[in-house]
Amino acid sequence: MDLDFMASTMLTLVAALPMTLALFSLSVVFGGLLALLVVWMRVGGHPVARGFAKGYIFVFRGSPLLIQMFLVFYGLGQFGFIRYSFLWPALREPFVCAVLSLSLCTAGYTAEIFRFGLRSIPAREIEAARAVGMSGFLLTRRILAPIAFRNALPAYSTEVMMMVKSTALASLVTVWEVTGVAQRLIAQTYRTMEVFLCAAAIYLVLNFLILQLMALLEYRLNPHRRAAPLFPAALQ
Amino acid sequence: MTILQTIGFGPTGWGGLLLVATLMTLCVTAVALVIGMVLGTLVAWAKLSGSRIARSIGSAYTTVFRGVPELLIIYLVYFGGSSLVTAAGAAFGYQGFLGMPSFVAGALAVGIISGAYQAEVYRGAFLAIPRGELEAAQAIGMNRTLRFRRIIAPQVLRFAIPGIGNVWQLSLKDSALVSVTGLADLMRTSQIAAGSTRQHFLFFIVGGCLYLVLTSLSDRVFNGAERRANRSMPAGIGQA
Amino acid sequence: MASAPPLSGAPRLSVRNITKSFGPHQVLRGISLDAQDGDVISLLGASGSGKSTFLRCINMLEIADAGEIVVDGETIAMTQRGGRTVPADRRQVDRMRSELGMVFQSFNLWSHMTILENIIEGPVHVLKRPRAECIAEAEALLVKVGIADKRHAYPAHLSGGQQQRAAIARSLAMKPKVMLFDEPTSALDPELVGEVLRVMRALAEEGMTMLVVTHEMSFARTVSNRVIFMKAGEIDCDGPPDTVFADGASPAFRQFIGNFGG
Amino acid sequence: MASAPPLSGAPRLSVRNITKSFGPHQVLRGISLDAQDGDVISLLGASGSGKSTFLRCINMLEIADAGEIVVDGETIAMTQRGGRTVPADRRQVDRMRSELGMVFQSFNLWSHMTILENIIEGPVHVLKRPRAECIAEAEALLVKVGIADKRHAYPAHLSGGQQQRAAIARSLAMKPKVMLFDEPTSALDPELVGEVLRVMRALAEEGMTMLVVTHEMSFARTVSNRVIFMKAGEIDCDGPPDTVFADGASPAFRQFIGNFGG
Amino acid sequence: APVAAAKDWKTVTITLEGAYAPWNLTNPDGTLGGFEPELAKYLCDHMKVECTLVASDWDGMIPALTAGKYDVIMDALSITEERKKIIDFTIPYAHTHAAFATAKDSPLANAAGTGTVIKLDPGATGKEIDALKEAFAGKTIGIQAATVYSKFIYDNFGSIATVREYKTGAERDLDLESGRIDLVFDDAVYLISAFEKANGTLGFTGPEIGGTIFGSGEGLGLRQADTDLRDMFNKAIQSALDDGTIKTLSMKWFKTDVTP
Ligand SMILES: Nc1ncnc2c1ncn2[C@@H]1O[C@H](COP(=O)(O)OP(=O)(O)OP(=O)(O)O)[C@@H](O)[C@H]1O
Ligand SMILES: Nc1ncnc2c1ncn2[C@@H]1O[C@H](COP(=O)(O)OP(=O)(O)OP(=O)(O)O)[C@@H](O)[C@H]1O
Ligand SMILES: [Mg+2]
Ligand SMILES: [Mg+2]
Repeated sequence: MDLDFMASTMLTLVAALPMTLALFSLSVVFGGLLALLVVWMRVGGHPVARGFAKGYIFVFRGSPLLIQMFLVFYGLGQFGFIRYSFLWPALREPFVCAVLSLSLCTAGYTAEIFRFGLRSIPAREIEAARAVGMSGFLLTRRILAPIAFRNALPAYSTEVMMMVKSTALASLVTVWEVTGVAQRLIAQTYRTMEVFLCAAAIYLVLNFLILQLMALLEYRLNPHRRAAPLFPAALQ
Repeated sequence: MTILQTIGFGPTGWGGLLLVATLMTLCVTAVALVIGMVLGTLVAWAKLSGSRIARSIGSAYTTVFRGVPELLIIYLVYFGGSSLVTAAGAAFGYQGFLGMPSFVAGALAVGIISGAYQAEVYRGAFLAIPRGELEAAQAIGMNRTLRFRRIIAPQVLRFAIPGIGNVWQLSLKDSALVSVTGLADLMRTSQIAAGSTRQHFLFFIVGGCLYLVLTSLSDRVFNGAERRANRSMPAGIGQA
Repeated sequence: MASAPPLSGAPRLSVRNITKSFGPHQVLRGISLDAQDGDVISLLGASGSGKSTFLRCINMLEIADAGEIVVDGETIAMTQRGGRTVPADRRQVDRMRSELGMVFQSFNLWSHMTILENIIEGPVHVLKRPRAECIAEAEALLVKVGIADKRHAYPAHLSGGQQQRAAIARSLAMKPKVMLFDEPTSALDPELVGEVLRVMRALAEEGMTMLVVTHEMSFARTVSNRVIFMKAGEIDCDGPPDTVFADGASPAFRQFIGNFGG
Repeated sequence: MASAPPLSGAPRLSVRNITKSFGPHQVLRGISLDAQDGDVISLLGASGSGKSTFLRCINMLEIADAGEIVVDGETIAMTQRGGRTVPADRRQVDRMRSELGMVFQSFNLWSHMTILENIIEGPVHVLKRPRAECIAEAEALLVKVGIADKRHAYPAHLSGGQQQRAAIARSLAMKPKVMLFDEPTSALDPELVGEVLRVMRALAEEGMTMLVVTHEMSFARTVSNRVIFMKAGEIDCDGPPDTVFADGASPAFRQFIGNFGG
Repeated sequence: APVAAAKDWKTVTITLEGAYAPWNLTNPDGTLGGFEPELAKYLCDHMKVECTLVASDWDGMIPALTAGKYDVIMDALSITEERKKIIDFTIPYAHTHAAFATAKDSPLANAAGTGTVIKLDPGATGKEIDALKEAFAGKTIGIQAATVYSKFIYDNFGSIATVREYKTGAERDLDLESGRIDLVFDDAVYLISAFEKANGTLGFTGPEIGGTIFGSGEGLGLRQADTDLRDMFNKAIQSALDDGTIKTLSMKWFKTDVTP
């Protein structure tokens, strides 16, 4: 193995890391917010909203991100009315489109994950909350959301790791993040395995860190599920 | 040529190829799901076991195979696996490339990845079983296998069905990457058709719709299974 | 905790002709009840006779198929939607529920909160009272029910009796006008039963209205001023304990208590 | 259900000097107990005194920190692994458990099975007896505890008392030699309490050994032949009911029962 | 791979993408067509070996070649020094010019030199290029990533225009149509076929650029160990050049002569 080549490859790839991180963090934030909206419509009482949310989840969870991104970036540009609308200055930008389609896609998945989280709340604990007069937003904020989030956390950390890898598709729309740069290097040098191993190492480290953070969060949020009691005499 | 001709089944239509590719995607994903179930169960069991070594192996597995881009894993399985097979062939005097069949390599690679995701699903589902019910099983003297078979597995399955549905979706799309092994799956066939006819939008939309057809079929299966599995539970929020 | 009396002597809580079925199985067959301030009503009945379901219907955790619930002279408005009876005004139900305390048969503590957090949850977030004040009151309640040392423990780490007492404290912290107790002493030892009954008697003296599902005949006899015996979803006998426990009561009730004490 | 007596008059169940802590909190401080065939031992004690924990230690759902458990003269072998005490032979524990029945304070029915399935699960799969035979026996047990009509219902759709009776039936279906009951009548009405106590008395007459955590003093007095009163993780008094309930018992016990009946 | 010189080549597996019209493409019935498959048939007949053409994904092509799954890549590979470190190339069987293209109604259309051909050597620039720099200042130029053209564009236009790199030419052309970019720079034969699709709304602007500046053309890629196979192909290609086959195929598929 050619160490010099690996080192220079690594440097080139790391230079693209900020782009990957920017895509990732923006789409996790926007995707998360969008998912909250979608899940709210999905479990809420309104039939039209529920139908819309079902359709949204179906389309964005069911089709490949590659196709979604292609259609968002290249497809929207085909329509004159979009090209002449006030949105075009934003949609013209590849980065905006990449974040947009990553967020749209992850929102579909995340909405499903949050819904499973809601589903696994023990019915008895919801009843207890209703019995003290909670409902609507208060019930959601104090009981449903905290429990659902705890339940959803393992699946959500998986989704977040997926997001890191999904950013790789952004090179399709000329946003050159780590994988795109790696593929470009391969096309120049034809050294597929070496370049991909470097890229994989970067993703692995990134995802490992994310996983540790998520595990820490999970541990912090779940003292009640741990075997040992957390109330030493010192607390009293 | 009209759109219908282009995507239809006539001599100038891509319908036939797309249909075969859809079936290919379905097959790769289904085989991968089964491989992933076996691996996922083992890894989940390792991660939940008392042995520290087993736990670390399990964590390493889920971290690596969820953390590394899927494409690389497919490369490694396909080319790494092929080198092994070729080397074995050479040992028996066969000259030249033997390799793993593309389908086997693709399904195996996607299955290994799917196993990492399924392991997490099963682990979560196991943790959702009320402790008391496990204790009750212990208390009547069920041994570990029996407990697993009669109490844990049915309940894990019940809690895991939505998660498995999710993994199925992921695998469906991961299977798009196996085209590097030369397999003509749905994604690659759409791209070939788009590249050959220069009708990118048409074929991307058709490809996307075929994925949605697969999704809606599988959703139906998983929703049915979920409803069956949950009939013993009080209704909660957000039920399908 | 004595609160303003309801308008013009209307009963604090009034339930009219409630029915409820689960599938083909009719659990409640038309139950009516009026409770005035300071009433302590014992609800007796065989297992499966619909006592828990009745309490759950009162604060609308189950929606009754028919019938009316009136709190402080205010009828809970119901409406038909999609072929099902549902409350017309969600806010009215919330307000009503925050005035009705409920102690569940299976406790239903929030598993992700400590005992103290369980108790202050309602006062702080539903009644929007200052947190410090609520904590002080919660601590006092915890002392009263004898689990002050468990204030920072999670429900999963408590014994059955400790959970039950936490559940009682959680309801009392809301300072409700009416309390619905579903077997509040089932997991308690006699000493604690005595303790809890003493607390309940004190509440009754302060004028709180209580509806208590119980299997403690001594409670029914000595603390409550009215005993209702349910049988197969109907009220079989209803009256002051002296009358009901006297030989004049229904044969079913005599059989029910006949076995008391094995 | 009378089973072969253990070797040479050794006690059916013998517990020696069990201790158990949760974190800093020592729950059991050295408890010993011998139970012969046909012994019915009532375990009394305040809430949180460690009764449930003691039962759970006996069939090893909690692993005691120290001490020995002997069933039919056979000591459960323990060993140290990774700094923790664990059973040396899992199969021995499983075998022992299938001979000890347990009724949990919180029932712990399997939520994915109907009541009938819950009951035949052990006999069919652990004892490997013919299914048809087990179903017939289970039906008989269901009639005995009065919930035959619920045989095809799931636990989530039962009332508290119905769940408790299902849990009792599930344990009895295993025909254990020793039964550990954790408050088996807490959710039952007096009529059913009487019913269940009658069942237990019959079992006692057939020679079954029983350890019953209970708050029913009448049970302790009339059915059991021995009463143990636990206090803060230790045995405070121990003896036949007449002696223990007599004035001679410890002051703590007198205080404990003093409040009985409010 | 341990396959080596000792082998006498009776069968050869050639891989191509099958989605790069008109170089190579897939017909709706699944068969392969285009310039390269037809040339491959000639070459194999000439060498008297049996060839199998297999379509495969570009991403896996190089590792599959080195692992021994295929023997030859025929996918419009440009011959460069960098790539020669990993695989071997035959002599070129095509050599195309490069050119800028833009919308016909764009103010950039018909820049100086449109319709002419200039030849440049590596590192060289000319007054024609300077004229283009002036005309294209401040515009956005789309190129396909990792092609031989990207260095040329970055060197000459990187400082005065915005360069945007696309994974494939097709996507870039869509963006030219939607107006996200003003110009594209690519292989002239490729562009001619793209113009066909665009219903005549696109056209060349500025001169076509030839010469050795973009390397020595497109060749077949092989494993470095298979020198005998390379020599066989070299002879066959030479013969195809000599007897005019390449020119004929080129006119058929590209409507222009790409003979190196
Ligand atoms: N898993 C656990 N973690 C920490 N503490 C525990 C745990 N289980 C029980 N405890 C504590 O151990 C003590 C004894 O509990 P146990 O359940 O044995 O009481 P008990 O005598 O059965 O009481 P009750 O009559 O209320 O059921 C209690 O103070 C309880 O808080
Ligand atoms: N969600 C439900 N679905 C179907 N049946 C139910 C449901 N909840 C209760 N039931 C049935 O309704 C009847 C009354 O139940 P309920 O819980 O009101 O009884 P209870 O009087 O409280 O009994 P207990 O004293 O045992 O708690 C029971 O026969 C029970 O099986
Ligand atoms: Mg009840
Ligand atoms: Mg207990």
